[in-house]
Amino acid sequence: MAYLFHTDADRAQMLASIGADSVQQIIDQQVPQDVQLQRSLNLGDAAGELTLESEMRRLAAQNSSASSHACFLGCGAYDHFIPAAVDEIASRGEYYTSYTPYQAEVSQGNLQVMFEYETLITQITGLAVSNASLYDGGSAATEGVLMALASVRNREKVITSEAVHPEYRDILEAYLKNIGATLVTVPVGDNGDSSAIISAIDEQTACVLIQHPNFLGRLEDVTAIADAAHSKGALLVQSFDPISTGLLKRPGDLGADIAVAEGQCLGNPLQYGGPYLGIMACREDLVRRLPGRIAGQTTDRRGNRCWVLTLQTREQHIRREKATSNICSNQTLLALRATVYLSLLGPEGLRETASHCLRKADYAKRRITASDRFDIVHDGPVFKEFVVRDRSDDVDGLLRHAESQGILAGVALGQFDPSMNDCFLVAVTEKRSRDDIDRLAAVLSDAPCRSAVASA
Amino acid sequence: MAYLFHTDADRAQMLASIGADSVQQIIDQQVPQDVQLQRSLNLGDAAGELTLESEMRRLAAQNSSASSHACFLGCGAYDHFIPAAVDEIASRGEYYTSYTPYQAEVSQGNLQVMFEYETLITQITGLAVSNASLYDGGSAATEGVLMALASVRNREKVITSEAVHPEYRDILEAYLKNIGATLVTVPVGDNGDSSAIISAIDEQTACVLIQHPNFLGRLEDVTAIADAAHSKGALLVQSFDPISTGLLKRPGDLGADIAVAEGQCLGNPLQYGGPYLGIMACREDLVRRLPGRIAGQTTDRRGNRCWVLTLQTREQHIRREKATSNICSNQTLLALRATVYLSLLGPEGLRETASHCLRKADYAKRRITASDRFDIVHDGPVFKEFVVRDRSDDVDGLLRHAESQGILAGVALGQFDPSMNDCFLVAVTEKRSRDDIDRLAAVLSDAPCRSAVASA
Amino acid sequence: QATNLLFELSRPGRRAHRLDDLDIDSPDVEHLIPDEHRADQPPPLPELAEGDVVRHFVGLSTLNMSVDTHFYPLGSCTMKYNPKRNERLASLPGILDVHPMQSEGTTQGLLALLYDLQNMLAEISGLPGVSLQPAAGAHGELTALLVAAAYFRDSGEDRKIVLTADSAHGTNPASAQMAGFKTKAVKSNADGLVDMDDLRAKLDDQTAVFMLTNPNTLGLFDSQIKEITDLVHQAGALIYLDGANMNAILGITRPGDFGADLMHFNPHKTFSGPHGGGGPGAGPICVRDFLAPYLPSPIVDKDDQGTYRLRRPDSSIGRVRSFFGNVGVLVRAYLYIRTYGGEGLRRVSEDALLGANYLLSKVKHIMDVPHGERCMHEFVASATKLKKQHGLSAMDLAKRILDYGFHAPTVYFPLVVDEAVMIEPTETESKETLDAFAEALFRITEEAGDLVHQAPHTTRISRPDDVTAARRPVLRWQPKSETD
Amino acid sequence: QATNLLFELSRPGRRAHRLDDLDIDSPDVEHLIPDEHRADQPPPLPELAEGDVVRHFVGLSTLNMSVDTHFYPLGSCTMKYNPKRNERLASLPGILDVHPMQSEGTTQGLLALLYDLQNMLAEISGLPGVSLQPAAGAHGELTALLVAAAYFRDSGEDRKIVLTADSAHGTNPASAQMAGFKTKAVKSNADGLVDMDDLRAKLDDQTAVFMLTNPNTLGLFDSQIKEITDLVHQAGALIYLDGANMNAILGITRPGDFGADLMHFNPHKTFSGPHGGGGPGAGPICVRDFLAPYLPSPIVDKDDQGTYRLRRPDSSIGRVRSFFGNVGVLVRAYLYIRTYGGEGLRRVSEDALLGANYLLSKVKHIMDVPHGERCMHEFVASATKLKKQHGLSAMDLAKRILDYGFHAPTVYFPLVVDEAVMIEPTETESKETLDAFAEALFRITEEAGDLVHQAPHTTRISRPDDVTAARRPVLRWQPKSETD
Repeated sequence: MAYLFHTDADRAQMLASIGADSVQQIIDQQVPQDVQLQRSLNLGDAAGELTLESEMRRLAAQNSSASSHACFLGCGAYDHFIPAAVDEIASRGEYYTSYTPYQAEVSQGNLQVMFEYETLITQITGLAVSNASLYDGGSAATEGVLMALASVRNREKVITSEAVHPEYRDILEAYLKNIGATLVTVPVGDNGDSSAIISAIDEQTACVLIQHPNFLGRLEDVTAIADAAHSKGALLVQSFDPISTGLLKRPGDLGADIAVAEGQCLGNPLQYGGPYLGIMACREDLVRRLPGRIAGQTTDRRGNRCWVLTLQTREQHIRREKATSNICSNQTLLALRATVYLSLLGPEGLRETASHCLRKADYAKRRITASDRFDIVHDGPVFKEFVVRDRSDDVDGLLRHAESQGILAGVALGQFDPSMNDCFLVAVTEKRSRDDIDRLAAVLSDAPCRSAVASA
Repeated sequence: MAYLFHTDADRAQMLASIGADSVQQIIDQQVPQDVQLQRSLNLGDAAGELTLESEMRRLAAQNSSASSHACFLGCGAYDHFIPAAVDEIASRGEYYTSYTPYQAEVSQGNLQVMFEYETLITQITGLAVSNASLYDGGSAATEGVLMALASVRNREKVITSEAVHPEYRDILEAYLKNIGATLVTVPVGDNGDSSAIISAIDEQTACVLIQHPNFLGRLEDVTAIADAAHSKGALLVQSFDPISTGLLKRPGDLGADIAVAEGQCLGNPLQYGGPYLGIMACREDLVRRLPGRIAGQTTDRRGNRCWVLTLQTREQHIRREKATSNICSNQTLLALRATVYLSLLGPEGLRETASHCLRKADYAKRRITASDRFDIVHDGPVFKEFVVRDRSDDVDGLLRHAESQGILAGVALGQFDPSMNDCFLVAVTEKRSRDDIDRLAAVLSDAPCRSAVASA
Repeated sequence: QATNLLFELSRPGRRAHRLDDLDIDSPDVEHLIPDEHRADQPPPLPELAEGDVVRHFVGLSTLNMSVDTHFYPLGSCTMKYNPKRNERLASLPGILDVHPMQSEGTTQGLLALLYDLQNMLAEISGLPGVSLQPAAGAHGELTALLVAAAYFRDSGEDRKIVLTADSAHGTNPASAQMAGFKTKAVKSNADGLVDMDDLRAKLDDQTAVFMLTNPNTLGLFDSQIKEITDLVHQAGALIYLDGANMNAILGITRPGDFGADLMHFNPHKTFSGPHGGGGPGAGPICVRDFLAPYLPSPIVDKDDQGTYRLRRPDSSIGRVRSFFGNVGVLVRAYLYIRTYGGEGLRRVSEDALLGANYLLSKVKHIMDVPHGERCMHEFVASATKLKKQHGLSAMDLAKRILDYGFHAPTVYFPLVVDEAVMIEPTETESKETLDAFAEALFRITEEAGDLVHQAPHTTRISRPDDVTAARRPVLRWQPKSETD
Repeated sequence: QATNLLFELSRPGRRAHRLDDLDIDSPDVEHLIPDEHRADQPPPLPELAEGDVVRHFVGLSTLNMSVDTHFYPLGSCTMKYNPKRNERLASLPGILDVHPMQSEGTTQGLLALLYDLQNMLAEISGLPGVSLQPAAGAHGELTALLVAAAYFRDSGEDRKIVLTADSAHGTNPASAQMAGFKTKAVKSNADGLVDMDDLRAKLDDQTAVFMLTNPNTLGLFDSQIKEITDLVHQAGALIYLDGANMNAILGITRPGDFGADLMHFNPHKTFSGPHGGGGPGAGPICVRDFLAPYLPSPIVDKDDQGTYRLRRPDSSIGRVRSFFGNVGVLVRAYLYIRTYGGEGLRRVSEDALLGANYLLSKVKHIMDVPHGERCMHEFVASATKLKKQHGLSAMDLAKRILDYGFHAPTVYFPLVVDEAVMIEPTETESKETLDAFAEALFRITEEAGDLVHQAPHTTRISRPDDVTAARRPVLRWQPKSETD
């Protein structure tokens, strides 16, 4: 059956060695009769590979995707190009069928990759230390806040902003609810400046969590916020876009103490939201509060340089309830992909990619607003994402229309904030061709209106 | 640029070590000025990976395929199921980026695979020896004939039948034309029996080339032909369908001296005709006439069992114009795929696959002939392929109609034989579902007729 | 093979990936990004050619043991064969390239699969409420505890204590802590099962949850299970089942049937999602109906028209992760369950038991197996006697077995067994492999001295200095000038 | 790692691939296949579980050196980096799953690509007639000679001699023989080039074709090329160019411009189609316009409406292979050429020359390089002196270099150099790698005795017994009972 090995002859020999008549007897000797399931699981019949493949192809064909449609969706997950070498390497069994490197001698491949990943993350964050990865950008943001709370003693206030990804804030709220921390969420001012956040910071503040570029695509004044936080003894946790570091100053350069990010954009597929890659880096002095696995360099008994899991005294399998975090896995396979991706891009490739995103986003803005129906909500610089207002206030109809024309045009913002019901968020990566963008603009401007365009 | 390594600094250092001012100088020192190309090749600009991928996706989308359509095409290339493990293994760089195992010590992987492949081929042919593969089924059939001509001295006549794949016969003709052999092609009798072939065999006959199951899907009387050939001192070369050996007697069991086949069906993709896998096996005493690479078992200096390329004195790099063949490559990667495929199927899987083909083909016959418009041309047993006659004599219109309905319904036989202008060949593999076959029958019976159905 | 770091291979000016020139009119970068935001130069990433990169990472991969290359009897980790068909099918563009913010109308195929998977997990667990969101087993534990906390908060009960078994995975107390609970450990008795007296002593009206692993980390199914769950329920607390060991009981018994109220699955273990060098996994949770309203958002529902919809449960704790969850891992779990079907899944567990008990029947002649003649899917041996008699520690055994071409078992866990050697063969290893492994263990017990103490000898490195690594951490490569 | 054969791992009753039950009504097999055709049982294939199969073949793969893992300076084989993008794009379903008997109307995308590739090869070669059909370089040679034979037959000329260089690949004379020609070898002169006197002596009105490799197998471009081709043409014969070494001259010089009438390409070498452990390759040929009518069928044409069509040339020799050709290999060649473009291809050859001459500049201080200070894309050193002075043969050198983590160069070819060591670094290796290789060669020349004579020492096996293998061939595994 499927992947099983034992033939009838094997079974007989094995039972004889065990001294049991049957596997059922082995079960009966351990599992009380009254809790044994007296029927088969109701999960249908076994399906052979050919059957399963036919079904899955049919099912997959029912979904639109960034392959079938031109994708302008963002919100923390982006359709960036993934070079073929990334897939080639990550599909090697020695990587994807191995486990956490408990035995360093037979895990130097994974351990060296983790060490290289950590180094690359310090290079794109401008911070001294990185862990070997966390679950995703959202939980990484929350772990960053928890780490700050643990580092700054006796303060319980956490400040964040509505310009941080709403889902990230949902996670933060769920985690903080039971541990006695106070979450203050500062509204986004119309002018988009940082004064509201800065004025919220006080002596009770353990940390500030911001996102730059922010959820709506805008650039924040990170340095001013960092200075304000530091002046009150608080830490700054910055969620950033790894691709943006090809052009923008890095979190560490801007004054962030802890940087977190969604690493999906670094060579990882969209796959409806996961598995993704949580990036986290911090200042050197915070290292013993850093959650998750960490690989470090050492030497072996023969004096050869090598790599091991280290600082494990922070971890749950030793510290149990005193651990810095309950996380005991890391996303090695996705971190591997990010490592290969960044190796292939190098500094110039990352700059080129960031620059294409930026300039294509700018082109898209101009093309979309060629139609009277659409405004760009915010002035000022963005990186690869921006908010469009539909003056006809029919975002849902607009996006459904675009879908039918082969375009995933944007994310409706009303689902996060009713005041933005007439807005949607458009992301433009280097993969979107001029033709894609022109078609997007044409499809949007040609879309039927539920109502006439509101007067300007 | 693309895959190049040398930086400007590298170039300068390398040129200094060489003692040249420039690469152009190195060229000028060797290639006469008057034959140097004085312009750039007119091949367009370099295309980056993203550009190339976009273009290729667009281009690939212009083709129908066995993925987009239900494929009932055969004629020596079949849409059999390929288990995922085959792709996984064959995509390992250690296999596909290595070369012919000239250094056995660092090629034991490929050499053992070749030896295992050869053994598997002897198992499915019932013959004692196999080479490590040839180009494809068609050239293998011709190499089989050449091998027979070389083995049976002083005879120049080769007999074959119109029921052998017409393209295979084209190859045979092209090869034989210059070397003084005579090719006799026996027509297919209406009753499909072997008497015409048998009566053509004489004392001048070096060998007979037949195909079983034959090009039109029918089963030949191989044993009778083998007996007739042997009684006149000639050899029998049989082209066979590897999948059919799950149910049918093997070439060696039927009396063939040399068996050849197209091995595409064993885990290799269709890819518009190639690369494919030429299978060849023979009786033990013919081994030194066998063309192509052969791996054999031996021991190393430490006494360990190992594998090497062997019997190389047959080969062109040693024998030059006295070699048994000019072939110096083999299709290792495709032979690997066949090896993995047969390992996954095992005897029961091969029988099951053959049985599904057979029974689904039978079902398809019955479904198609439920319409008055269609006859099955031949009585008698077939394996997975059969000839349908369109009594409305509009095969081309019929097949184009089916294409437009998502079905590749069959191969028009008029292109090979004008007398079969109203016929097409339908192949049914285990991949075709009941729904596929029902749709095929429905689409064929619903197709518009160019003319009214001829009276029966 | 590769030992140089990427950074050491770097040469200024080498490049791999390039984009073609922009085909649009657009202002220069300088006009689009103000100076104060713009970096003077991109990050100092290594500069490599594509051939460098590929050879480097292919080379590194060969330094790993893995299920595809070696028997990997790492206890508690369920290192079973990772089906290649699942990799292929999870990579279909209509699965792999779906954006998480796509509308429901464009994702019906995927939502149907996820909906079916929710139902499958409910059937396997016997618990009807399912969330697929948690990203790992430990994340599932935390999520379930947040659910329990919300439930007690809603019920107006102030229960702040989580009990864990002393043999439990370390994640149990750590997760409890993160969810705002205090933890107390319940002892194991001499048989390796829950010490009922200690449980009774620690259970009171402060107790929110007893986190139980069953079969436990000793590979033992706790025969007192009904008594335990009844006792806990009588105290008004909930039972959490750590599902790490579900590979032992598929179709044999269901956590919901033996009294669990909440549990997580490890699809990367039980349902053969590949472990990926330490991740990604997933940690879907199943809960009783009265806890379902607290599950994180979103879950997949089916409406009257047969359309699949994402829904936020009424009293949801919110989210524990962005987007839906680790869909790639979940798709593989779905494919795995479909491949076996209901009866096949039971056979998986039966064969896991058969393999483990067979290996136990061989290993018990080589070293002590303190807890019983029978086990479920894994068992824990002890090297205590070997250490006393031959100086052969669990660590030595683990290191030396590598030289025989096997990955090591888990060692020094669970903590309740001295010199623990925890062996989980899984159902996808042949009798021949198990025989060869037992033979290797036996041979090692006849070896001595440096051969074992300095093992492994055949690997690229041997016995790295963990102490220095932790005392003077070197956590990134730096160019010479910076480190000088 | 794996040493057992598949057949030795087999256990009766194990299974991997299974089909689900048939969902159609159909008579039993016995009713569909008469007894005289039906086998009593299927072939005695090995019986294995999927996990067995995967671990076996993954394990075997690790016993190979390959471009992805090692520097592979195998002369004449052009072991350059195999781009991963080409593997991905050649596997798109609209390429990979196209059936060869599909109608032209359903294959326009693929035909467009193949049409463009024909034109690209014509541009690179300077020869306008192109057939993509031949399956390998040697197959291309044979095909071209069949074309030449047909041309002379049509012209009423009875020319039965093919001249080959004594430094030529062995395929040249073997192909000539298969095409029905007699061959004569033309000597090389002291410079390793064509001996013009010998050529003049052997050239006559019986000569059909002179098969020339240029640059030749010594890595030398024959500076007499115009003189040679003029001479041959004056004799009424044709020049065939063996294109194995095209990596040296892309965009620098074109065979058609220096006088070749027919040639083949090795796309698996020049255009980086992976070598696949010995195949598949492809061997497209290019010919002058007056030879184009004889090309094998089919070639791709474009009609007035811009539709691509398959066409049989008017005087076609017929076919040399079933279906179109090795399309998978050709697609990779197309992608490679597109990736570089015209100027980039010239840079490929320039860098190949740079790398080879750089390595030559280092190696000539270590061992003799008989033919000149300069080379094209490869060069041939000789171990003759090393053998005399230190007992170090070309074979020893090749075996010992494996221990240093490099694949060996080609040895004992071409035959015109004693103890030949033929080194082709290709353009996709870094200066660091070339330096390390030269350093290793140097160190080996300072080694002695068994260290070199019994090398390699680090590989699983060492110095297999080729003689016994050939004398008492064991060419398949057989069950014990059969071999007893």
